[in-house]
Amino acid sequence: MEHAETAGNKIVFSVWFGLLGLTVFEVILAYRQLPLETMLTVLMFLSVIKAALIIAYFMHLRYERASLFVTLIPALVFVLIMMTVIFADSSRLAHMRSLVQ
Amino acid sequence: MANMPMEAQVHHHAAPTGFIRKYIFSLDHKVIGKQYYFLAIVSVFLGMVLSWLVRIHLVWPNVHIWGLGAFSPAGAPGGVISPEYYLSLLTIHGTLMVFFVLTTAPQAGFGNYALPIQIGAEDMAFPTLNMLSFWVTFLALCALVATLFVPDGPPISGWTAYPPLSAVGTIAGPGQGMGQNLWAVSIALFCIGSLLGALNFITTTVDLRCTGMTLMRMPVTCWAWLITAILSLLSFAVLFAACVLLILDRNAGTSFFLPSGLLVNGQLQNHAGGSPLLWQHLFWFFGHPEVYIAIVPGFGVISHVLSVFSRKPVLGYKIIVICLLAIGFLSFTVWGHHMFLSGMSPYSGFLFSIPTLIITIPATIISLLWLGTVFGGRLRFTTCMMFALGFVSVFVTGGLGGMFLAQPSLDIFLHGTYFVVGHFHMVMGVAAIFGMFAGTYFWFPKMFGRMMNERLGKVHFWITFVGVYCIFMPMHFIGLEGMPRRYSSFLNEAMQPLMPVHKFMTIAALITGASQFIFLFNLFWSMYKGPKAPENPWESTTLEWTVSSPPPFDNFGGKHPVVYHDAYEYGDVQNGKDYVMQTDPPG
Amino acid sequence: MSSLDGPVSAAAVHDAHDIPSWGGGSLPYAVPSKKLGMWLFIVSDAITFSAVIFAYGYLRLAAAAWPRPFETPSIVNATVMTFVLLSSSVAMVLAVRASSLGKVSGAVGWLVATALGGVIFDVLHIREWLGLIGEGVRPFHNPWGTPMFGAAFFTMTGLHMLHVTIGVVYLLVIAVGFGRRKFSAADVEVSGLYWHFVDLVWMFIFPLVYLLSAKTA
Amino acid sequence: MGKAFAVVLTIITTVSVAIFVSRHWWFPEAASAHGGAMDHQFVETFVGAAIGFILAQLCLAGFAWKYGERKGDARPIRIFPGGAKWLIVLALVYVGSEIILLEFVGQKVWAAMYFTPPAAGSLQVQVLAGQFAFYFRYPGPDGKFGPIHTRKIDETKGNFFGIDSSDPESKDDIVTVDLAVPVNQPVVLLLNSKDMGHGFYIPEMRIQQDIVPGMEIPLHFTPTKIGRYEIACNQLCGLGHNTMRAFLDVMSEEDYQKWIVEQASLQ
Repeated sequence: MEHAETAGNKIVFSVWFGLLGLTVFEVILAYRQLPLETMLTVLMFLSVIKAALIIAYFMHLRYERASLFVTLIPALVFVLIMMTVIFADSSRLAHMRSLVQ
Repeated sequence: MANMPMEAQVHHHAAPTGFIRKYIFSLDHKVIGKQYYFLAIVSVFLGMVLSWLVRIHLVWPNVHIWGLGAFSPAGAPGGVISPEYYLSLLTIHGTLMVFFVLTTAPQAGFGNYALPIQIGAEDMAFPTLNMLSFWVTFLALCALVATLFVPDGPPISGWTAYPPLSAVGTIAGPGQGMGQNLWAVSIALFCIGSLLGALNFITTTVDLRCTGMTLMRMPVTCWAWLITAILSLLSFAVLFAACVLLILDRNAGTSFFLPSGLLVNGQLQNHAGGSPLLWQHLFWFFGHPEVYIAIVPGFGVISHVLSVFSRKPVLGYKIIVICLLAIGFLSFTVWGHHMFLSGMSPYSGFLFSIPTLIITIPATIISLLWLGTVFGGRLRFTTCMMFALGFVSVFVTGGLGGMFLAQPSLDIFLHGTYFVVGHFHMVMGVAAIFGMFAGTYFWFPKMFGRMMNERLGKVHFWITFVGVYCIFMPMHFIGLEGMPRRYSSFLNEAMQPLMPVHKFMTIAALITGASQFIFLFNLFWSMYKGPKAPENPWESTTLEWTVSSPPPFDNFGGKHPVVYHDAYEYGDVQNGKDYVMQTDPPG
Repeated sequence: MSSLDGPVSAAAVHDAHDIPSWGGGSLPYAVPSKKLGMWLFIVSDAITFSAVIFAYGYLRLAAAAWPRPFETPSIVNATVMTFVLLSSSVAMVLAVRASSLGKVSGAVGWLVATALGGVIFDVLHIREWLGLIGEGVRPFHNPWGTPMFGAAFFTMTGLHMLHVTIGVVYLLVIAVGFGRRKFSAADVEVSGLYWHFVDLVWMFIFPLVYLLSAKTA
Repeated sequence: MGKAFAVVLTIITTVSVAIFVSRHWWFPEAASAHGGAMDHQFVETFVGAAIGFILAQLCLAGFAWKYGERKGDARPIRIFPGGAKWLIVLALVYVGSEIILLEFVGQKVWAAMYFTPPAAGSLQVQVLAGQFAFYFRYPGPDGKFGPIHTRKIDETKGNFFGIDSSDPESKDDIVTVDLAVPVNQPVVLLLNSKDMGHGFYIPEMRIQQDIVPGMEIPLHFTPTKIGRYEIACNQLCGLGHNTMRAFLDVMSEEDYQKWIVEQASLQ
């Protein structure tokens, strides 16, 4: 029942630096004159990486039995993917404006 | 075993002494299950009375209802229901039934009571959390009922509470002030209660199964409760967010659901930038899984009961489990079929209709497997079995209505008509309620240690079964005529010829509703006067029938049951028994 | 789901007699119930957050123009907040490890440090809120454009701040309880899960709310 | 008891089906170009559903009749021939064919109404829904609508549409309380709401669409029968929801021309 292995200092701090590094990179990126869509995609990509690092090492999921990961994460991801369907509308909404004050 | 001390502290809470800890703030899943059950009973009868008033107002708008005038001088002056009060009653009826009956009783009620015993656990994984989720739900119910007593009455925006009607406040109509706020708070609380309950159910099923109780040896009921819990966990979170945003829109001046330039009865609203569609998306993203949260526990109970009283194993146990999982999965992909005509992108409308029709495949398979289970059995027509058979009938009837509504092109005509009302009452309301009745007649001996009265039960069944067809079948017919729902009266002369049908449905509703008091009487009379129940009155195989009725505080009197058999070993007669208990030693 | 199944039956029935307590047949995930419970809570809470964030995305996408008012100072401030939160997460990791090794004082110390990080985060955040409110940002109005900017900002950051605050209280309770031997190492680990999750959510709020609304040039 | 159940269930089934088939309660007669196709698809679906309904209910009734346990009944139970296999096949075939037939073959109506743009030169009418009335606006000679200024809406001054009279595009617009269209000419409705979510439902035209505040939703159809039809609000919009109605007058071309001139003079 005791976890076979767990993150040692070396890993923990490298993850920490990794996260900080990514954050700084994001901030720098924010000041580049990129189109919003590109920026959004890149930032989200980086954030997902950060989230993955946190889940894997800080939240220790990497060292749990695979079945835990296999049941939790796909469920979450699936629901989130389904939720993105709503964006099909918001883009439409922009050019179906109706009332003027 | 790092977790040993914690396991201990979780599962070995001593039997409480003293009334409060025993019956009010009890940690015992059996007591909490009963508490949920009675909360649902109160809600369902209140909801039923409201539906009576609604039906009466539709066909006899001017009739004086004794006492109602005193109860709500504003809504029903002199006991005559006003149109706005009609909408209020409708809203509270819907909310009560969907949330506090269909979501509590089958899952949190029977689930809480039977799940731990059926999997051979001593209690739920988190007893305190369990108690908490009940009392939060109870608060939610109080908040909802309170709307009946606030000055400007309950909200009139229906159980779906579409903005702007629900978001702009009193100016939108009576009940949209305090009433709507209470409604939103109530639902938000309810979400919290359900979330806590859900994670408790999942953890319990995963971690606390007794030795030998593999997942594939669990009764179908446990599978149903597990899947329902997963659905609740994933969907109520969304509704909770939606409610928070609604509350903010109403009270903090945000505009998540409110576009710019709204002119509500003469007053320009200073909201801007939101969209009512957003609420509809968030609401139905929860709303469709909710439908299955209501019905899947019913699936479980019915599969279980049909097998017990046909003295046959469930036909295709594995397949039923797979179908339940498929339904759970698909239920997150179909919410858009509530929004075909909502102004949503018509392409997504078309896409949503595909999984909507696909989800009928597992449902159809399960229904056929029920028929296959009954086939060639030795049916014992107890009241419980009658309701199980009734469930199959009404579920098929209601389900087939879905074939029409699942198609956007037919929905263009049928959307928002009585056809829809008939459909979802049949498939979600009545079917789920039949599941609850079956569950009650089945587990009552275990819950209260006494048998219910079969004769009264049969009377109750026959009136209810015929009654629901008389109420909800005609709704399909008048739906075909294009009769819109949520109308407090019909000005359109084309609708006048249909009033007799409405009268018929109202009378049927009054009679059917009245017959529910037979059930209520039977319930409480048997609780005290019924004959003592043996350990295993139905000759069933699952763990709850291996212990005394009612079970001891820790369910198994300190013994650790060990399971050697599947849940449904019926039929082959050996040493006088045609069934094998799950705990019978092998060989 | 069937992945839950697997090892239970054979193994469990085999050692039916040397099951030390009412542990049930087995723990398919090999994690204690409380940990699984917290994981499930995190999943559903993540969905709640996502729903709010998606609502923000939905409205920003539909909006004609969305204000991008954050001057460099507030971006720096937010970056510092991110730094604080990440560091507190590391402290949390160390607290969990110390507790699992039975080093009570060490664990309590790191827990308090973590909570302190949370407090600093809250202080910085509230300071910034006050600043924005001073500039006239309200849930229903702001100087720069669509009123939804204020609404979305306060809702998302407010919801997150609420989680941080709850987390701080939770951690302190655990710290005291663990110091008094009331709570086990497992409880510390579970509280850690929650804290890391709060950190994780910020990893999305920070770019979506701040960086995408940073005033560039 | 089982036999009683069988009998009752059979009666319920026959009566329900009989009432449907008798068409005593049925759609109002279709009066629009796409109405026929929709009715046709309904009938197809109905046949499919009826088959499933009758088979399922009668099987249930039959089994309940046949397999009741008698006193001292020792007859062995019988497993369903072939186990679950054939039932699954049946379900897949039944529902599968429904899906292919209805979903993919039968979606022409939906596609025709929502995927394809309205025919060129179809009559444009703007609809403004509010608690609890519909107003209609014809573009007038210039064929253009001015914007809807909700701030300017003033029932007392008869400015139901929030028209800015200084706006050249709005000048010649014609606002009416009923909707009139010439027969057999495609119509595009531009649906707007000034306060709540409303519905726009004309059963005879086989059209329905929610009206969402903040959006202008187009809806096109072609009336084929001269007559007066009711427009109902079919989305709960508040207190007077059931009183919110207007009328659609489908007229012959010349009547329509007379009518529109008359309305223009009333502005």
